Amino acid sequence: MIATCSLLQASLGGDERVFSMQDYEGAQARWCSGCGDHAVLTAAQRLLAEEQLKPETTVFVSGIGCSSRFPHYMRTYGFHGLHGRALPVATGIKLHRPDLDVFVTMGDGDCTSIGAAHWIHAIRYNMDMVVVMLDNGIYGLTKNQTSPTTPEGYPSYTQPHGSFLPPMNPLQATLGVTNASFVAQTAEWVPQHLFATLQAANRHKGFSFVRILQRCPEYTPDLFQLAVKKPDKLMLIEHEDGVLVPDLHEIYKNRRSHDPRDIEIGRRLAEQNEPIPLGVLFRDESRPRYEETRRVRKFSAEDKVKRLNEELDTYAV
Amino acid sequence: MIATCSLLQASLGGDERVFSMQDYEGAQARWCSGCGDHAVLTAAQRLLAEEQLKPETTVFVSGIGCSSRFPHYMRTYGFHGLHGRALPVATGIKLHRPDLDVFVTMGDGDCTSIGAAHWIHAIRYNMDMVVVMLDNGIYGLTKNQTSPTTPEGYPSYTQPHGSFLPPMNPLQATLGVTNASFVAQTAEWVPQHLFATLQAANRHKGFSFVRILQRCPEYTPDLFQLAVKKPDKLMLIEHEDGVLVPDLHEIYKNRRSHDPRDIEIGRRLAEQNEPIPLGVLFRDESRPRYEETRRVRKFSAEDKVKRLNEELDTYAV
Amino acid sequence: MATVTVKDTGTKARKPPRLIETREHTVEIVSDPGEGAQKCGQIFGAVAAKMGNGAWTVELIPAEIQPPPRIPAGASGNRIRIGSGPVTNWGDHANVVVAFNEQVLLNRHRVDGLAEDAVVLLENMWKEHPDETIRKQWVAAMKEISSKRYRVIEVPMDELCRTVVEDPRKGKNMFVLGVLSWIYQRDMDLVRDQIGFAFRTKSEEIYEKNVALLELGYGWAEENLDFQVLIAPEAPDVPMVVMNGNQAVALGAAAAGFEMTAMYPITPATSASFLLGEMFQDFGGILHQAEDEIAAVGVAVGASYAGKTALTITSGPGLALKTEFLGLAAMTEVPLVVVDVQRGGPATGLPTKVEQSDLLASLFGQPGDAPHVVMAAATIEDCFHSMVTARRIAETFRMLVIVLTDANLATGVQPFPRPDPQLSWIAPPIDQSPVPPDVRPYDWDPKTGLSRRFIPGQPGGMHTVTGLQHDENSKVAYSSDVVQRSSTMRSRKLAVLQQALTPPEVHGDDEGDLLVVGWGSTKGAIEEAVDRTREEGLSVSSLHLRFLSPLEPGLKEIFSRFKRVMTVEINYSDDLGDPYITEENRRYGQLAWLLRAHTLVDVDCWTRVLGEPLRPGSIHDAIVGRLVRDGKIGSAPRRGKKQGKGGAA
Amino acid sequence: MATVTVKDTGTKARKPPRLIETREHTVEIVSDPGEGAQKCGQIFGAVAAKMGNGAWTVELIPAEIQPPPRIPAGASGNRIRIGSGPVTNWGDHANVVVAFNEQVLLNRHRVDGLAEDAVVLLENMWKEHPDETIRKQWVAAMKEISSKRYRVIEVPMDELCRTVVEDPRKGKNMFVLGVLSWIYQRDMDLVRDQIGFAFRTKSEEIYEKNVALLELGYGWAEENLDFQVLIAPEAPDVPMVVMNGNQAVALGAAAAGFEMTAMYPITPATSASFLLGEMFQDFGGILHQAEDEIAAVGVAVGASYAGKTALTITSGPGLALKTEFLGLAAMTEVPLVVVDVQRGGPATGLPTKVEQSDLLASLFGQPGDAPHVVMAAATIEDCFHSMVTARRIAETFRMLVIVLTDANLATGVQPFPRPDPQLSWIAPPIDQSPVPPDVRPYDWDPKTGLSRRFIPGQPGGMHTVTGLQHDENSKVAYSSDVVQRSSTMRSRKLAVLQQALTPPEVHGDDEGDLLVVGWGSTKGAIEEAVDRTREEGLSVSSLHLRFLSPLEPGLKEIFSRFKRVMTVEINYSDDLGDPYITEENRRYGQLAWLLRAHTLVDVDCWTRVLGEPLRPGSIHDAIVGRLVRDGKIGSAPRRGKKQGKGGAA
Ligand SMILES: Cc1ncc(C[n+]2csc(CCOP(=O)(O)OP(=O)(O)O)c2C)c(N)n1
Ligand SMILES: Cc1ncc(C[n+]2csc(CCOP(=O)(O)OP(=O)(O)O)c2C)c(N)n1
Ligand code: SF4
Ligand code: SF4
Ligand SMILES: [Mg+2]
Ligand SMILES: [Mg+2]
Repeated sequence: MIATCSLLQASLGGDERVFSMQDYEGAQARWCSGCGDHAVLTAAQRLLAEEQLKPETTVFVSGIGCSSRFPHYMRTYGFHGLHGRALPVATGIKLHRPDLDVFVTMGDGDCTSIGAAHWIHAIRYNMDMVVVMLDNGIYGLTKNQTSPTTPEGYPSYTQPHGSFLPPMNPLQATLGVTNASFVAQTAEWVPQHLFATLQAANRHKGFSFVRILQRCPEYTPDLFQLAVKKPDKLMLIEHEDGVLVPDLHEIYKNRRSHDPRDIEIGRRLAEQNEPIPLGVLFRDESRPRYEETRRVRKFSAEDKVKRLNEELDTYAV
Repeated sequence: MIATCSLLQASLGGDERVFSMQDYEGAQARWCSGCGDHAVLTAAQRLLAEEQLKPETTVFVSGIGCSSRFPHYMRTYGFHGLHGRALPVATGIKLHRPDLDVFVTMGDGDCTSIGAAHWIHAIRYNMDMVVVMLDNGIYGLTKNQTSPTTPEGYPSYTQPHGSFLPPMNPLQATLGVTNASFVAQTAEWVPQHLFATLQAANRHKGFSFVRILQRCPEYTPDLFQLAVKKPDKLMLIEHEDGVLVPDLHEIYKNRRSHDPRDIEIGRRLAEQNEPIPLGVLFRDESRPRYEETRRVRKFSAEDKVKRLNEELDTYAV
Repeated sequence: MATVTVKDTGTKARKPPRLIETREHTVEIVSDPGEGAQKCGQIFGAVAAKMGNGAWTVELIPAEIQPPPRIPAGASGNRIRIGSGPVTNWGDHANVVVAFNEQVLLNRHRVDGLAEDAVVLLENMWKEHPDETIRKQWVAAMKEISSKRYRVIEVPMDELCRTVVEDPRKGKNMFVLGVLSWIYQRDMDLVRDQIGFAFRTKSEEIYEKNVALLELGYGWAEENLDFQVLIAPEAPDVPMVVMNGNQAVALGAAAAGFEMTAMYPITPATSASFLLGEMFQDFGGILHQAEDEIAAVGVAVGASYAGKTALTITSGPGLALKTEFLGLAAMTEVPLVVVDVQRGGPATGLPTKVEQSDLLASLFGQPGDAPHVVMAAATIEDCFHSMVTARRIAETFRMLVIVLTDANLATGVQPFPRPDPQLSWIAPPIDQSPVPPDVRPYDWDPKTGLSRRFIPGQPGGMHTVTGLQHDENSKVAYSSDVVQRSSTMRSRKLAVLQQALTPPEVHGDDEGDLLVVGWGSTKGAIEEAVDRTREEGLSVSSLHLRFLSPLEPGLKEIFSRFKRVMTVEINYSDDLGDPYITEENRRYGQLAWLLRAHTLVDVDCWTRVLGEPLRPGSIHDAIVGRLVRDGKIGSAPRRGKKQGKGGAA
Repeated sequence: MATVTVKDTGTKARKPPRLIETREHTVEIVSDPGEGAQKCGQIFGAVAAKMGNGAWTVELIPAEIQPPPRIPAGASGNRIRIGSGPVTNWGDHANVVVAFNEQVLLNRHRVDGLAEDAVVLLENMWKEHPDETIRKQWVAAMKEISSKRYRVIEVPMDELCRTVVEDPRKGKNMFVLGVLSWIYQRDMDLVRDQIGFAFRTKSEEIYEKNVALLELGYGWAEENLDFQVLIAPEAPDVPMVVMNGNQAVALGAAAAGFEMTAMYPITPATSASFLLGEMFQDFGGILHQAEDEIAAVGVAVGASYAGKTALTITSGPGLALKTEFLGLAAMTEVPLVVVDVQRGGPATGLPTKVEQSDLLASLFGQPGDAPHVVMAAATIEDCFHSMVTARRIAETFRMLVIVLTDANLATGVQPFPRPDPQLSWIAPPIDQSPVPPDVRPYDWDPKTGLSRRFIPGQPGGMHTVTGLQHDENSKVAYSSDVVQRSSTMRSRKLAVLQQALTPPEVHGDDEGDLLVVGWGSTKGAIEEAVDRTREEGLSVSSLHLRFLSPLEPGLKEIFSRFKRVMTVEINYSDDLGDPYITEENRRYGQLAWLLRAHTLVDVDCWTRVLGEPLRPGSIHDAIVGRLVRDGKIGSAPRRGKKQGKGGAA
């Protein structure tokens, strides 16, 4: 069923397995054709192959939404849980099993609306995981309701006369939370940039938050139409310590260099809408990571029983 | 029981009532002696008297915590609801009844931990209400557990070896949310500043978020000890469009002027710990307010039945 | 299976078609998603209603999100059951099915959706398709369905539609509508009107194309088909409306005078909010999409506290999140109405499919003792009127009222008598008069538990409501007498309401061998099944409950007149015959559980979770099975096929 | 009331004190918060346990948070019931009460906490206090309590303590400890040791001062009191430990091998986490304080999914918030243990007070069908062992297990046989071996519903768990057969567990007039009440349930041997005799409801919500009342006073 022979064989001897992108392919993706999620899936599979992450020690965690179907389409371990609750589950996994590589995929509603409290606090915990938010500016799976990132005035079924509020800026919100350590933005229609950003996120030790601008041809077909067509609507934010894809220079003329250690500039960039900044806005690997500050020594069962008896002695009559 | 005669009488004729601070006094406050909440209560009562807010059109909403007992101690309407959920209730009240003056009191855990999602979104809604967070850096009512604002390394019963994380900065987090319109900080042990800040918050049209540094002699007795003793540990952030209390100049020598329209400086100030900034960090009255964008025309019952019949006609067979 | 390849012979001289006269017939139209079978079905259903037929239209929703083309799991469309008189449920099997490819047909075949002798109108472009795989699939499919006696008629939909439109994927549905219009002798003016309404936001040109396709289909049918169906409408003598259950909830909410609905999107509840969102613009109401379900109920509680009773609408996972606030509403006696459009559970479960599995969670989900009302709508019409009743109870009793509907009602479409909105249903403007000095916020009348509510704005009424235990003055109070007394008062309100309810009416004889008890959307199917068994001479009746908390009076007495009582529900229960299940470890259907505790009668249950509504035929078989087991009828069970392939051993 | 003003006469030549020999006695020590009555009571209780007495210590928690001094609602302290043999509950009335002022004494008097003939040792500084108001309050209080025959002995606590400490508010408690030590003939070395332990983090000087105060009190008592109490300990023959229920949960969790506890603070559950937080440092575990209860259970589910079964601990409002995740745990079959330390509800309710009102919410709170286990600890010892059982069941059955305790157990302190932690209780290191190619993630054994769980890290086992309906491969599946089959398999596990349980044992005769059924912390009080009625010659037995889902076997059979079955619970039910309540609208106690549905026996209930544990005397009276109503005994009810003043009419 799920196991492939090559994986099993290899795991028996020393680990000399080499994984190709195909080794990470799970069920056939069932997103609409033209949906930006497909590109993210490919990028993730490419990343895993490039980094040779073992399928069995990699876990994709998600909530509920189109984007949250992601784990099903990977051939790793996966947890497709509750709407808005991917991050607590991922926190539990990583805290109990720091040996695992944890990836979290969320939708914009999943992350910033119902999941907002967990998002804010997961940023604080700063555990080493790659957290991508697939931002199509709408509720996709439930078919067209306003999300916090829906542009003001953009209609949906719940707000047919247009969204009542200016859209939340998830980058700025993340930057506002103490202990943020990696904040980046990319777009699924620029696959090289997407890949490079995911790679940087994965290599960063800490909570790597990546907002991926994602097309939803079903419900927000015109949201990124201009940005897709006109490269000058985007601006590459470049740095050696961030993302740098010289191959893109040909097409994308708007560029600026930005040292991601500078949070003030990062915040200014996060505010910028025209052109849309793509790249790493902020990065600081010195922030404490919760799975490290909470790393525990392992004890044998014998040890535990011994200590338990000592503890019980203090309650002895 | 609750109604006093003077109030009732007055309401019968035109409204010529004059309210004194005592008119706003509810049940006897039951906080520990030395608790900073007492000072906030006094300031609120003074504010209401100064602004002559009618007791019957004023509502204090809270969650659960020491600080959330607040409404009981006011003689206005009050809603003492669920832990972390003051803001949705306040949103419902204000949205349905924009005529009411709504005040929300929350604890640091109430607001930034269990209530975080509502907090973030209430900032977005930017409804006209005064929202104070009584920040004692600890869970008071449940007797000494770490809160998101507990300083790193500060012990509690749940983290006896000290808090594992750097404290969240609620000002910065608020400033990170699109549509924030008023962000201020004050300290309950500087009553004039406290009052002036609440007054500015109340006069601001929009979601006025005030973090009040609050002493809890029971569980965080040393948290603000230095700041209370040494005026130079504080810095007054002054502006005509913010808070300006010349009377304090005698004691508080650390001052700087700051135009609260400048969010970048506001953010820089929010980051500052030594000295602690007190004043309005950011204010922008031009942000859209949800109770306004959603204000509805009122229809008579006859009108409604008529329209309902028209609507039903479109489903007629 | 007989396959008929109809060729257009060019000559009109044919035998007149055979006329099938019947009281009811069921049609299914299935295609890949995006091919418009749904639109075709909706128009067909609406026309049926307008012509005075009874009708029940349900969406056939693909099991897969975003399925690729031509797979059984992608079958998307409608089932329309038409009758001379009222149609109360989706029925058993389709008599006529129109399939846009043989794979979606397979889906309907596999779920046992088609009658043994169904007529299948099948797009024939795949049979000789250039792609060999497709041709093979066709052959395999024909083989698979040959186990049934379907009459398969191949229809050159693609070929003919190309004469009108470039991309027949966007036109076949109107062609099919034409074919069906001929078969069922529809009033073509009405059909054209309905097309106009369906495409009212589109250009004139599109309308014309669609009508051309309609007529093309009609003409093809006239020339090629050898049967027509006559379902003589018994036009009801009252004005009717036609809509689905979510629309009825929305219209009912507006009619009930709700002015605030706070919600968070969740399938299958969301669409009720869509309509409210639009309508409220014209009614002075607000639809607030909150950041999550907790906030949604919190906003509703806040609004209710400060003014008119508010509403929140959700489904299972959302109900779970609202649990804490429901307890608060009960404790503070803030009136509140919650609609739970049930779907399959637990957890995310089956978001688009029907289940009746939230009953116990609605009744008992709140930690602590939180007395409140639970009602269930049994029909689409009920969805409307429940809203009016719910608000009235919520305000009269200062109480939480949960109204249960489900995916079957939410998406089913049916004509029903047009409600006549009353001025008295609409809440009067908010009372802002001063509170008399001697009135306390919880002046519980010891006989009824009722007390007068007052709200912000009323001079002299200032007090703080609290979720802590409190006394008549709304003061926090922990003493034993206050706790016991206030708990009694909150419970007393339910006791009083219970005594105001009238006993439910038995459908069928007042006594007999078996009483089938149901609640919610299964009413139509249960009563149809019971009627069939009664026609077969069996001694069976049924009872349908609208109030689950408090329960309607007289149940025990009614039950006592039957030898056996059994609930039929769409939720999980262990089967009686299951070899691993004993009387001691059996888990019962949710209503059965409730009724056992309430009446101490050994109420049995037959329940299934199949991700689809129960069919009257399956219920019929379950009834017969129960009677056989009880020895009431011969041991040769007159069973049909079980609904759903699986089923517990 | 007899008031004795004892004066220190200076002469030691007195009659030897009267020695009261008894098998049990109850002492209360009450003061304003912050005056240390609690510490005094705790030490006194611990010494009793160490001397081999049975003991039950409960905290008396003020009804007000931060009450001002000298008000009845501020009464804070401990009640210690000491016995020769085991003491299983807090009893009825205190025999000796030490009060630091007359107002806190009033509290105990008003809640009917004191025996008719209780000895009251009362601080006398208020009697002649300079403040006139206080003097008047004193007089009024004396008048109020004169309705009882208390023997009030005035004690110059303040005056004497001033000879040792400057602020007697910080010393009276040790003085009182000395007085009690003399009365109850405590081993003074043990008392001094226990003081040393209690103040182990404080300076030597403080210890010395405390011991000086202790001896001062002892000496005063010796010179002034005319009675002593002898409760001969029947030292148990096994090693004992003494702790409260939350400590037992924490130690049990460590013994059970849990390595991850995720929680959010909530009274009265939090203190279990405090201990775990400290202990885990030495056990390789993590206590994670999450941002809210939803995150807490989410973290626990994540950790469980990826490794060893995790734990989350909460109380009612927190349980409400966890509802959705509990459904997910059931659906995904991720093992999980939830401890719910019940408090008064609904909503915020009575955060520090006991109730048993979360039973139905625990059982049925989850929308959809989410079969899982619910157990209840009946004793503090049970709190420990339940954790071991819960983990084992959770892992064996891949199931959610909810363990119910309550505020009574959580804060009650009692000696019990020292558990002997077993290696086998501790989970072995996580299995990371490759998954055999033919094993599927949900390879349900049709007989048991069980399937082998595998976790990240195991090669070849990669799959995605989902909260949607899914098949054996963990693939999303909506077809009827999968939905019905997978639902059956999840339910089957409970059926199997049920058959593995042993029937509960009847306390008392196997048959008779009345069987009292209880669950949770009421066990001791119920059995004591039953024993009393049996001594009075009545035909009463009791049964205590530890499993609520599935229910233990044999209940119906056991019930059939009694003429009447009645539950006794600390939750709300409508009273049978209430004039507004009929058989039809009566709301039953939560266990009663469950048992009625399960056994179809007309199970009655006597329940109260008083914000305090039930007293054996009140239960006794309820039993007698029930027998009178049933005509089993004469109509002159042998009733004492009702517990709690209020109570439904
Ligand atoms: C508790 C709960 N509330 C609501 C839903 C319904 N729901 C499922 S996905 C979703 C939002 C999807 O939008 P988003 O998170 O932006 O993801 P997308 O589908 O756009 O990728 C909602 C509201 C649910 N499954 N559970
Ligand atoms: C759902 C829920 N979870 C937990 C609690 C317990 N609780 C009550 S107040 C509180 C935190 C109090 O801290 P804070 O919000 O900082 O307010 P403070 O008491 O310090 O003013 C907690 C955890 C609760 N009442 N409800
Ligand atoms: S609805 Fe939008 S987000 Fe969802 S799969 Fe389709 S295109 Fe993608
Ligand atoms: S515990 Fe702290 S916050 Fe609470 S009342 Fe006492 S001093 Fe104030
Ligand atoms: Mg989205
Ligand atoms: Mg606090």
